[in-house]
Amino acid sequence: MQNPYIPMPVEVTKIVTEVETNDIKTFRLNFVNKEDEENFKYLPGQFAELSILGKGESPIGIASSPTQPGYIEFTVQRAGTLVTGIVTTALHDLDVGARIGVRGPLGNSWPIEFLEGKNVVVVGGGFAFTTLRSLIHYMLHKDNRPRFGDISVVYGARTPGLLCYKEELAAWEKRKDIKMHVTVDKGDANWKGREGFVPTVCKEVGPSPENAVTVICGPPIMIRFTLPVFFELGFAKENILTSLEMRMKCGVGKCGRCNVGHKYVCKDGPVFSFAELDKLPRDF
Amino acid sequence: MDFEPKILGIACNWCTYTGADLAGTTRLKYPQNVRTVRVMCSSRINPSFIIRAFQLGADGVLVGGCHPGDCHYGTGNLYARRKLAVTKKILEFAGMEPKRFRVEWISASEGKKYAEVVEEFTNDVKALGPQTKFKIRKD
Amino acid sequence: MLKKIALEKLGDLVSALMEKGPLYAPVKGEKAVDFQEITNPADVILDFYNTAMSPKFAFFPQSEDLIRYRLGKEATESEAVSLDAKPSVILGVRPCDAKSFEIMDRHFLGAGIIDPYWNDKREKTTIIGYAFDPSTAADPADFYNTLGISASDTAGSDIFMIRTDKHLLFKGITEKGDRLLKELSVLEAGSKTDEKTFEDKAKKGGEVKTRFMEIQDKAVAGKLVQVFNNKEFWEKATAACISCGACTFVCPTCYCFDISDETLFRDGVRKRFWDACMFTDFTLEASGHNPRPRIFQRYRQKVCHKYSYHVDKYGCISCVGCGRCTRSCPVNIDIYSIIESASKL
Amino acid sequence: MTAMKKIEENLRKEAKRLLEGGEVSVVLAYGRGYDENHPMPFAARTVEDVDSLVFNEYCTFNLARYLPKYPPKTKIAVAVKAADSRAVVQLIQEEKVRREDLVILGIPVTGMKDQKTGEVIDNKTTCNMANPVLYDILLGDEIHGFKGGSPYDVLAELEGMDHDARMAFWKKEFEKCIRCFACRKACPMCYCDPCFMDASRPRWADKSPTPDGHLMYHLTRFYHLAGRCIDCGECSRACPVDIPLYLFHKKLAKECEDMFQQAAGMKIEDKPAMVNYGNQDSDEMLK
Repeated sequence: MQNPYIPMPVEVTKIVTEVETNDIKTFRLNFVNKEDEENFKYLPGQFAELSILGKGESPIGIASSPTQPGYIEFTVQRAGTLVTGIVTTALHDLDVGARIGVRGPLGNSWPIEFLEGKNVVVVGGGFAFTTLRSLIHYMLHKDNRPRFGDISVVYGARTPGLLCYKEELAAWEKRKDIKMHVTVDKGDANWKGREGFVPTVCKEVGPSPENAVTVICGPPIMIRFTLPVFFELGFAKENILTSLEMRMKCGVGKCGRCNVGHKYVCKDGPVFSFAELDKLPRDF
Repeated sequence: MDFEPKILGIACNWCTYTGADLAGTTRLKYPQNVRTVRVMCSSRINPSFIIRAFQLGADGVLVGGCHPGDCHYGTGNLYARRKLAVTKKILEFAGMEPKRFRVEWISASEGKKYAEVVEEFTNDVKALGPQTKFKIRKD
Repeated sequence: MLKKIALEKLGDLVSALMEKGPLYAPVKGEKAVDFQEITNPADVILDFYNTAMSPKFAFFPQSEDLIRYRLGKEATESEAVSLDAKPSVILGVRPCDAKSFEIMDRHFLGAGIIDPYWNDKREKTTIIGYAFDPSTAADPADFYNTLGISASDTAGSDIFMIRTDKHLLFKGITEKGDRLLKELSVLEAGSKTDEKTFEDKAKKGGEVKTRFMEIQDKAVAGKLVQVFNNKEFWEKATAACISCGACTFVCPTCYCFDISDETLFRDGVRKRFWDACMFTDFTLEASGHNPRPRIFQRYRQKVCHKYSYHVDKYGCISCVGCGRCTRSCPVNIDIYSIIESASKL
Repeated sequence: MTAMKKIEENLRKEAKRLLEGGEVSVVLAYGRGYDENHPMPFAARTVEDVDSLVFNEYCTFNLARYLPKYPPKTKIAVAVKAADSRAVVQLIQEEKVRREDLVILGIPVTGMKDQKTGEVIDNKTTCNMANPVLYDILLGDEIHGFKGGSPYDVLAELEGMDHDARMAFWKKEFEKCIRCFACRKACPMCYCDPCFMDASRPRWADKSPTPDGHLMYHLTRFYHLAGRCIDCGECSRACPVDIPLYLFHKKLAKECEDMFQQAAGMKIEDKPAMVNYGNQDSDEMLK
């Protein structure tokens, strides 16, 4: 029997600092054991527990896509209050070559089968873009692309320097099979792109609710203002999906802290549609 | 082999630490058992430091500060005196030998006093033997 | 299978059980009675109402090592702590507590993932249940009747023990229990009369009355969902709560835990240990956001978890009415009264 | 009519008057629990709530504990016994509550009983005072000539032990700790957010329940309450595993009184002893 609490060893092979404030980094991890890599079968939207012995574990969404074999990537923001943030700080102090542990994949994923054959509107804000990036990579892969309809992306950050995955965004801009709408709240001298808040941009872009699903991830304030836009556009609650954030420890539905109603976010989530969330107590 | 105690010294930057320096530069001989940590003022010492030191295996803790009235910051050591006095009572009532914890006021010019205090304290702690009451045991 | 032993020979039985492996039994402390690993057979007592702490620790210890590690300059060596529980026996578990193990099984062994630590100890442990004395009135805080448990309920026990004037009667309930009974040569075989006595006593246990209200799992679960947003109700019901963890730590069906790494110099252990939904930092996220910052929200979580979410997820209420939470609450909050008034809303 | 019944009656009368007149928005007192011997702290907000107020010898809770959580300028009436009134005074000294926000309903009473054991707690686990030190309205007759020995009498046994025996005593007691933090949560003086035990930088003590962590937690908590503990004994009554925390708190209260000539929570004008120093302080205290 596999012990769900024991992490698999991985090695950090690449670290990219994503933003100018230096507090968001992407870590590329390679499995030390080949069989672990084979067992680690995941879909976009799932997460894993990153483990540094001596510091603890932290649940982080997987930012890479299963279509990128050989490694997994995690984008981590350094958090920190007096009480929290030990693991993310320790992660940020790592160098390439360090050995850490990973436990997963955990949770459900973006419902790929549900998305198939539909137009997908991806809405992301700031650092919460990680599992959306995974999803975009997955859908854009040449084997998968035909399975989905139009893909459009609205991605916003406060400033140009706070946009994650800049190179990939640029590469996607050039492609014809994805419509990118990258926006910042306030641009700087070098910024030639769009300015404006995510809800406003969504309104301007005005995607049709016809056979379409919205996948939305971002800070609570963004979600609060973006939701009405999509309701107005005619999207049904079943067709608006999001990923919840909750404090987690075990990741396998045992430790009891991440439940919202009878659902454990770590096991039954983190991906929920707003129709499902409506049925749950307002406790998140 | 003789028991050589491990002693944590916490010394204020302005008086005791400088006093210890003076003891060194004037080549006074005193036992090497005290490992000193410098703090800016004796009132910066959190009593938990002392408990933690004992937990991590210190056999004694020696705190040094400026003489009352001579604090670099005016009144720091007057507060420290009350805090450390209470700390001492706590250690004693919890069952720690009171002789393992000592507070001394040593000014920057009292290198000799520093050497004497260290010698005396080391001998006291030596006589008490290894500290096991608070020490964390791994098993 | 029915076996018996004379009361004054309890010590012999205890010694025989101790030979089989670790034995946990009630021991009188300075004030309260609690389960402890027995080292001296004379320590075991059977004159007690119920223990202060629940016996869940036998399968779910307050603190449990998962991984041992040593931090090195270059690399960290680590080793998963192996699962090697010894076959053990818990003697004297009250019926409501025995029932709690079944409820906890649904969580730790259910929902697709088996918790290896719970499973290991659970498989190797034999539970000897012990009927409440029918001649003693139930404690005013108890309400196990409400959850459909009687003072001599055998559910959850492997062997069930009933005390008569001169004897202890043991009845095998499960295969595991029968096996142990067979192995214990200090026990005498029970006669037909003994069997009759056992049945009579067990029946008498059914007459012990605790606080009682009619509740149906599904109905109360649905009711609590309705009441969920009634902030006024929850605030009033939990106004006295000081958000300590006493109720959850003494509870036989509370299973929340935390995982943390603890290092001393270079050696450390990753542990899991009890946590309580009543603590402020229970749901505090790394970002500093806390979905349940208020006391009433946390208490509501506790009540709803036990009486509503657990019903939806595992099909039963996660409470056995042992009354421990009420007895140990520093401010006497009573979950029974809260459920009662919630049902009336 | 017994003194207790009279207090209960006065409590209801005053609570009703204060709420009706809008003088206060909440009355902190005692309400019914699941039976007679187990009353609960109760916050009456309306005139109808007043009927639920009770007072009997089991109303041991220190209601000052609830004061800091109300936003400033909330007008609160709070029922206090002697030790509780000292807690209120201490909280005022520490600027956690404002005197002008409070209507203090003083309860002169002796012979309160522990809910678990039924024992009278007067000088055993509390400060053994009969009359509140500060009040606006007294709910019963002032008690004169009450004697019950010094609150520090119970220390004699422990003080008589040698160091090793005392260490053994505390080790055994702390070992029982389950880290439910009822002591800290029940304490009117433990209002820190976050508590040093919850902070992770630095992590002062193991988060999991280890004996070393227990030692660190309790000793540091004793220190944090030195010169502030008003000896209500609430921590020990709250403890589900019956650790006699009051003994340590009493010892420190006694020592602080000796060293600093000031008992906690006696006068509003006092400055808390540990954030103060006195001209009479001498190095004797360090001996």
